[in-house]
Amino acid sequence: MTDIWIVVLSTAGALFILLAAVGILRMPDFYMRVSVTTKAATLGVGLILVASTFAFKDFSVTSRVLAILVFILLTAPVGAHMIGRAAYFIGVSMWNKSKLDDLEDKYDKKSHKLK
Amino acid sequence: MDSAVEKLPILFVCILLYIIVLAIPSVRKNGVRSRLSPLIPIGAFLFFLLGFDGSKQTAVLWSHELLPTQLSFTVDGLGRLFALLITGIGSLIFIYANGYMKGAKYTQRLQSFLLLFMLAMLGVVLSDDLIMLFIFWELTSISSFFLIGFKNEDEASRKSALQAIAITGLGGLVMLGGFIILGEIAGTYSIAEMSNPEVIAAITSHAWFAPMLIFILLGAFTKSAQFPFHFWLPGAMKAPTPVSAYLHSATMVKAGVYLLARFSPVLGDTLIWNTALISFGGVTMIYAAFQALFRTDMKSILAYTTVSALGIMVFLLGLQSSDAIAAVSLFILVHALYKASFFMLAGTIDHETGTRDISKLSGLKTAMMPLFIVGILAAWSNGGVPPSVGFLGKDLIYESTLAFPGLNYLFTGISVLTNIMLFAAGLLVGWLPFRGQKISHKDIHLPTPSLWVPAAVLAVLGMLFGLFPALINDSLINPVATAISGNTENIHLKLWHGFNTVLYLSLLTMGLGVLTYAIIRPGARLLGFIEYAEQFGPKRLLHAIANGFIQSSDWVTKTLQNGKLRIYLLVILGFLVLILGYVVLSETTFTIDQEMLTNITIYEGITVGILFISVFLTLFSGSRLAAVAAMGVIGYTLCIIFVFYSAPDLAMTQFTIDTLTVILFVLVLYRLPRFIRLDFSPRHILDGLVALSVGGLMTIISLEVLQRMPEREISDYYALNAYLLAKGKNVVNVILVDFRGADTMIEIVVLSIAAIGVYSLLKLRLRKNEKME
Amino acid sequence: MRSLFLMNILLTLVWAALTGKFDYGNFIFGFILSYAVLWVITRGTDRAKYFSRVPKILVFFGFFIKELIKANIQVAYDVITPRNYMKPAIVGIPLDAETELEITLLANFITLTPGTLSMDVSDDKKTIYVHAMYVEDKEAFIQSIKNGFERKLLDILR
Amino acid sequence: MIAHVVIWPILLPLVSAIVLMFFWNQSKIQRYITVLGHGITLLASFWLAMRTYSGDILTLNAGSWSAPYGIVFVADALSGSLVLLASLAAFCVGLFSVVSIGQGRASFGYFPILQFLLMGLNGSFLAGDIFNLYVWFEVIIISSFVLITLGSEKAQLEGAIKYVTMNLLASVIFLTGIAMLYGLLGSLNLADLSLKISQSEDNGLINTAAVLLLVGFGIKSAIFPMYFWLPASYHTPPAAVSAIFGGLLTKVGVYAMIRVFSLLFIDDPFIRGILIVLAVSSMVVGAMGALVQQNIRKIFSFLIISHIGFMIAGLGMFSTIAVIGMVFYLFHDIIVKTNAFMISGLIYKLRGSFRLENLGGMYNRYPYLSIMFALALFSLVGTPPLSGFWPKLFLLKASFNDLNWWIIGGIIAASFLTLIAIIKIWLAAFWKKHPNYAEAKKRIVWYDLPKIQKFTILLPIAILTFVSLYLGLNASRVVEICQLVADQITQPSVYIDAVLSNPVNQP
Amino acid sequence: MSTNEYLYMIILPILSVSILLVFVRFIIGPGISDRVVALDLLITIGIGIMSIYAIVSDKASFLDIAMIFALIAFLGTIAFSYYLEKRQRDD
Amino acid sequence: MEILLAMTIGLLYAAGIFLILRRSMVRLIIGLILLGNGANLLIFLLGRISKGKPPIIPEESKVFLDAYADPIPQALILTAIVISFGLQAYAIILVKRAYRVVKTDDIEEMITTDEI
Amino acid sequence: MNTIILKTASKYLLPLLLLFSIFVLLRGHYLPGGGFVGGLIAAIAFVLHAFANGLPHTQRLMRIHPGFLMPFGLAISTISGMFPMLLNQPFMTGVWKKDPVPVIGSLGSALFFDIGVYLVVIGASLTILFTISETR
Ligand code: NA
Ligand code: NA
Repeated sequence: MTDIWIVVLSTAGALFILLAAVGILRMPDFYMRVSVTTKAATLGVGLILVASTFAFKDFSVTSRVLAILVFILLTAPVGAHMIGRAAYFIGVSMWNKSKLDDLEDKYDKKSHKLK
Repeated sequence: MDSAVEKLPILFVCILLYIIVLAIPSVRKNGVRSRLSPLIPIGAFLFFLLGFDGSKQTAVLWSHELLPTQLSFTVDGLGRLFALLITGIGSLIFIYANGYMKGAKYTQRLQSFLLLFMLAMLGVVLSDDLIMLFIFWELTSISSFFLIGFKNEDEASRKSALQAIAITGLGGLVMLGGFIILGEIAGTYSIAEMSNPEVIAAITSHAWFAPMLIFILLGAFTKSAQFPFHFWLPGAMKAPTPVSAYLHSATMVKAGVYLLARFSPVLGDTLIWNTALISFGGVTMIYAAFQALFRTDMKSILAYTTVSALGIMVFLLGLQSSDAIAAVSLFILVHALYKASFFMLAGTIDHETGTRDISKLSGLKTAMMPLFIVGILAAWSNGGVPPSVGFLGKDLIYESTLAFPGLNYLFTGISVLTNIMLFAAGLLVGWLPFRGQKISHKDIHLPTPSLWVPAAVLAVLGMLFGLFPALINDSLINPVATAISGNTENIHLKLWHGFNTVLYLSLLTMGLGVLTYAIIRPGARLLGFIEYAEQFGPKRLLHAIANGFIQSSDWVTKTLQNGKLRIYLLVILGFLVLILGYVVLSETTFTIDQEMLTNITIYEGITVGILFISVFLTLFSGSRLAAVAAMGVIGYTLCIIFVFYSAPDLAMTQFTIDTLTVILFVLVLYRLPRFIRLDFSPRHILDGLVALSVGGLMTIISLEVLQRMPEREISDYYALNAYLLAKGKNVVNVILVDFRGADTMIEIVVLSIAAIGVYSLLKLRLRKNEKME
Repeated sequence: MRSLFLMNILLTLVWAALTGKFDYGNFIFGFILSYAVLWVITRGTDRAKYFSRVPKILVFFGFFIKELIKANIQVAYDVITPRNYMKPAIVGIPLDAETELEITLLANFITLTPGTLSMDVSDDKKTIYVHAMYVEDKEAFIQSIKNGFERKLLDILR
Repeated sequence: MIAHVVIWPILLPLVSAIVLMFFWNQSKIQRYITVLGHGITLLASFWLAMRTYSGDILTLNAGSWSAPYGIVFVADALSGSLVLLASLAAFCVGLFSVVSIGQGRASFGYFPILQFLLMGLNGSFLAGDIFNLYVWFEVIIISSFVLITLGSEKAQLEGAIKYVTMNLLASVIFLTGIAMLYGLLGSLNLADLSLKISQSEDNGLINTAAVLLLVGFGIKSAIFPMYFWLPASYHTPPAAVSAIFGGLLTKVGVYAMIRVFSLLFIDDPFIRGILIVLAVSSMVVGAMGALVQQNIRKIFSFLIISHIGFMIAGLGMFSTIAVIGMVFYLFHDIIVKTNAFMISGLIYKLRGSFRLENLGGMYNRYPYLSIMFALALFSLVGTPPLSGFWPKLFLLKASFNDLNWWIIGGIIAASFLTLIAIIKIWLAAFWKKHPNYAEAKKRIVWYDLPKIQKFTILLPIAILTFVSLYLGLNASRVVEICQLVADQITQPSVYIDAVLSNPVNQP
Repeated sequence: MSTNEYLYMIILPILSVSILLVFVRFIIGPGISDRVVALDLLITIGIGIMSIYAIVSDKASFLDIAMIFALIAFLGTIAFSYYLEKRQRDD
Repeated sequence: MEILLAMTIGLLYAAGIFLILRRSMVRLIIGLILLGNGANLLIFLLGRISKGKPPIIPEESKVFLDAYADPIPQALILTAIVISFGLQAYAIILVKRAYRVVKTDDIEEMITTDEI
Repeated sequence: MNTIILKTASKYLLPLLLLFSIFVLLRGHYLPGGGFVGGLIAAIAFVLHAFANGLPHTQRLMRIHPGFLMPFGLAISTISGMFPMLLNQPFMTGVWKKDPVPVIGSLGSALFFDIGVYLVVIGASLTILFTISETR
């Protein structure tokens, strides 16, 4: 029973990670790469971590895994947000088929204040 | 009661104390300390005169089992004669100097250096131990350096002092090498013990005898201003006259002669010895005498005649016959007497008239009658005219050259020629300035007695000893000859030997000397001629060598220390590759036993592959950020390797540190310029070769090490005791905080220092006056 | 409300200590037990909000996971198939969320969902700019966010 | 009985440094603490040295773990002497710094780092474990990095780039050597390694470790052809800093070479041959460099290189006599080089320049100071009977016994060139008239100093001059110590027994 | 096939391949921001690998490394963003 | 695997050396860091590697029950890493400061202190 | 940086990470971790905070200059190393409290030593990073 959980979770996790990896290669612009990868990978790693709790079935391990999960869930989106924002500042352009950009000209060039 | 030789240290300490007394600052010029200073050499003179009789006294006063040297003195005839000359002439010089330096600045300084010099000279001539002798020898060089450069703000003085110390210093060091070889061969550093025939045999038959002898001779020749090292001596005339009189008549320059005389029983009468001494002495005596004739500066003339006289002494020591030894024994004394008077005379004239140029001086006779008499007496002795002691000396010289088997005509010929020129030179100094028209030196009058009496004393002594040779025959000269030859000598000095070849030669010398004097007209023209000729002389050659050496040093230094870090690193790494490669190729065998190794799995392969690619990215990326990021990836892959291979603590730390380093880089890069473009150039090939060689060698040696069975004794101890004794289960951490906690203690110190360094590098701004502290 | 939560945790710990079993099963059981006890003893006061919130949180997580999987599949399809169906855009969405915590949580949940990325929040905290991969219609997209994550989140937090 | 004294010369500077760090900005209090700290360290070091002179080898097993399992600190006569000399030199430099280092540097860590540097030096001398030695080396280099750049002047930074790079390279190479030794022998304790090497037949691989350590230590000790960092940087920091650098930093490299090679590799003829070739080249090339320099501190810098050659030659020959000469020279060199750089600093204070062409007039203006300087400088030359002379004597004797002409020639040539270089300084700085005194006067701070400060700055120079006179004039005592050192290091078994047989109470 | 073998033979290779793919993005960039995202993803996958490795080797301590990885990767991303923004603003 | 790691070590040394021979200070520092990594890996490899056996005593026992990786190289590397971090941080800042003061990143323009 | 997302996150991350760092520090003797890594995590916590809220804000929060943590840490480590010398034991000898303490396990000088390491690491890394951030 435990083994099945491990296999299922880790397989799903690995596939999500693979998805992220393919995504980062294939997506045509930076923002979409971020969009795809951060979450897919986060999900994938989360699943694998959960798989490990099944493998150890140990209080301290499980609590550590929980800590890692919380931490990843807390930081991964912030990181993605930060790098996406920074990329926008340095002028990383969007894919040419992009529909619209509400951010255009909203940043103050000097202070980086956002209207 | 102790023998006199054992009291020598007391004498030395007294002199030293007085040096210190003189060196203590004084407000008054020519204070009482200065005026009392002649008492020191006078006391010492009396000590040597009365305390010793010319027989050999030896005493070991202090020794230490671990030092190759001991404090031991020998006073024999040779040493005593020199000690008497040093202190005797020293006494007169000190009296003279008191008059000469009256009202001048730094008199006490001069006197303390003179005393120091005297002390050193006494040490040289009295030491029995080679090393002790060398110590005093160097002290003479150093103190004479200070004396020659006494007028330190005068550039010529400084140059002369440099020249003197360069030549005598080099000679001294080479001589030290010789001494050590000699001491080691002989098994003793005591000169007295070396005169044992067995020891002599051991020395002369040793394979290193020749180089040893050459080393020692070089020391002696440089000190005694033998051709081609002679030129420092005329240069040294920049010193105040009392100094010249002292250094160049009786003392320093004769140290070399003393040394040769001292070693004559041990090293003498060997082929090298004889050849070297005769040829160098011979060339020196005739070359310097010739040079003397062209000079107009009295001190310059005297300097060259001194060189020539030293050549004669060396030459005679090379002959090694009884007569020659007798001649040199006497000539040491003779020369000291007249040369010191000459120098003092020249100094006094300079002091009173303001010039020493003989082409400008004339008619001083009336104003300075006593001095004129001194001049005549000194020239008399110098010329070897009977009944002066100089005559006795010259007689012996001719006798010894005539008796030399085989080359007697040649040797006699050059001796005669030398003496003719010296005769003329003596007249140029002792006679020429006094006669003729009195010229426009106003207010020339006889100076205070201290400026002429000392010279007169010596000149008169020269005459006295000539008339009554018995005064010195047994008490001085015979013991000297005995010491030089190593056998008991029996010399009978007498004025009249009857009509023989020697007498005719003497007469010839005098006649031709007078003739030469008559022909020579000192002046700018002759001086110009000789100075032109000197361009082809050894001085020029040695200068060229020295300059060449300096230039090559310059080249070597600039080539090696060229400021280019890359070259520095290449040299260091090249050196490493060379020796490491040599060791690996010649001393190890390269085999790989697969049994000892583990196999590669896919994910390891991928990890390493990523690492490799990242390395290349770091190497060749044009973007700094990319290079830094790639560097980060290298760290992360290492981290993965640590994870695979059971090092969780390492992985954590590596990962953290690697990231922090990248962050640091990123924060800093932001202020740095972009990479210089990495165009391909030949230097990359060289750099790449060196880099790959080092890398390749590292790979090879690490694989070789892996072929050995690992030693796990200490690890096993840690593993066993980590919990039992150190109460921890993470063995790595237990090692860090307990087994090897000291390392960690130091490591946090390193970290703190680094942080302070970063802080001060970025924050500290110096005020202007703090820039250089 | 906060003190109630703390009380809940405390009681859970007491339970664990009493039973002497420090494992998850026991913890969860202890939590549910003490939750129930607290629910009983505080019924009728205005504190009862706490008790409706816990189920809401569970619902929200369910919603989030649903969104996550849905979006992942959409993206996965796009990634795996050769053609690109994306219609990316950066859309400014007016915010009802006010506090920093609210805005941050919203932004994070948006980002955590594949295909969307919170780019920035305007300085007056009135607008959040979101990069999205599939924007057929701007208004529809804005509404999906507002009715989806934002509403549910604010529901819990307020 | 536990020899706590072994660790005091390390702990006292550490404690001083920590205290100093608490008084970060209070430069006045820092100055008092500096003198006090260095003074106490000096006393402890003296006590330690005296105990080692009885012939005992003192050991302290840190953490009570017996060797080879724990880190052991070992004080034999060599270590004891070097700790004493290092503490003495640091004390003098500390005194010198108290006046000569201004508010700016003092408020940015100068004094604590000086203490850390001393700690590193003493630690290196006492380390009985090769990795521990490596760590101490790192303390030394990071302290020296900070000291050499403190102030961030252009020249300092330019020099530091080279200094830092080459020293870090040396560290890496050193570490590589350690890796080899551990990989082959599974130990880090020097005594244990020595035993294991003597039992091992893997000479080729052990020699690769030897070569790596040779290069690693060679860079640190600035021997040919690895010295380039030294003349590029030693003249750039404040004089006090170059004094402690000049006196001690390269000597630690030499010490490490002596310690490690005498225990591990000295029996190998190839290694010894290389040592001798490098030694002679260093002597000559260094002296040639000194001959052409115009900056006093650069002259001294090149002389360091030259004189390191003397010591390495002693190591290459490794007879008892040679070791006596080498160790004596090491003692002498620490004192005179420290003093020489302090003197150059004082000359700067008095005359406003380090360059020969801008100096002059010292002899007539400060005759008694000049005499003291002359004594110090002639000691450096090795004029007999001053301190530099005796070791050369022993080295010459040893090279005759080895029938090695190259060393004899090298010693003579280097000594001569040293003499000329020093004379050059003497002529230019002391005898010559100052070329432009009115202009230089603006840079001279000396006249504004209160008397007590003048005294404080002169005192360390006087102390070191006195010590070098003592070394020269009481050579017999020094040679006795050197003989003791030579006996101890030419027979590693003594050291090994002392370290490995030390009974320790396990906790 | 046991669970461990499955993880070892199937999951680890999948993750390794993913790493390779991401690494390609890391190399080709094109922008620094792409590299940063790639790096972040590399580390995230590293966490996954370590978790699997922890299961396979039955050593929970590798999870601790994963924890540190998660923490640090975030900091790296923030630092790069900080740098990029600051550079852009100061230019 | 050892062969691969040995080659990695060689590559790290070679790359480090190649980089410290460049004219750019930034490359120089990166080179030094790579050299440090190489040395650490060398210690690790020469201490012999073993897979999946961290030197941590199992919770339930007081001593190791089966094989464990040699902890000494790990401890050494840890110390070396930390020390290198301090030195590298310092070196990076030095480069920054040198660039500000000397106004160049080119090492070959920094030759004034070597001039006579 | 001017983003409330990061600011808010950092507000919650700071205490979390500090707690975590102490956890890592205390368990080092038994499991991977220890003073060094613990210290680095704590430092990172503050650095993150500084990135988000600006350095002055973080420095106000810390009250003392991080540099002063170094002498404190060094002092603690040194004292824990020297303490055994009072009992006439060699430097750095482990001194242990008889009975184990919950969470930490055996309480001994090694732990204080590690705490010193922890403080020094925080102090040093923060000094380095803060100095760079505030200097142009
Ligand atoms: Na450590
Ligand atoms: Na640890």
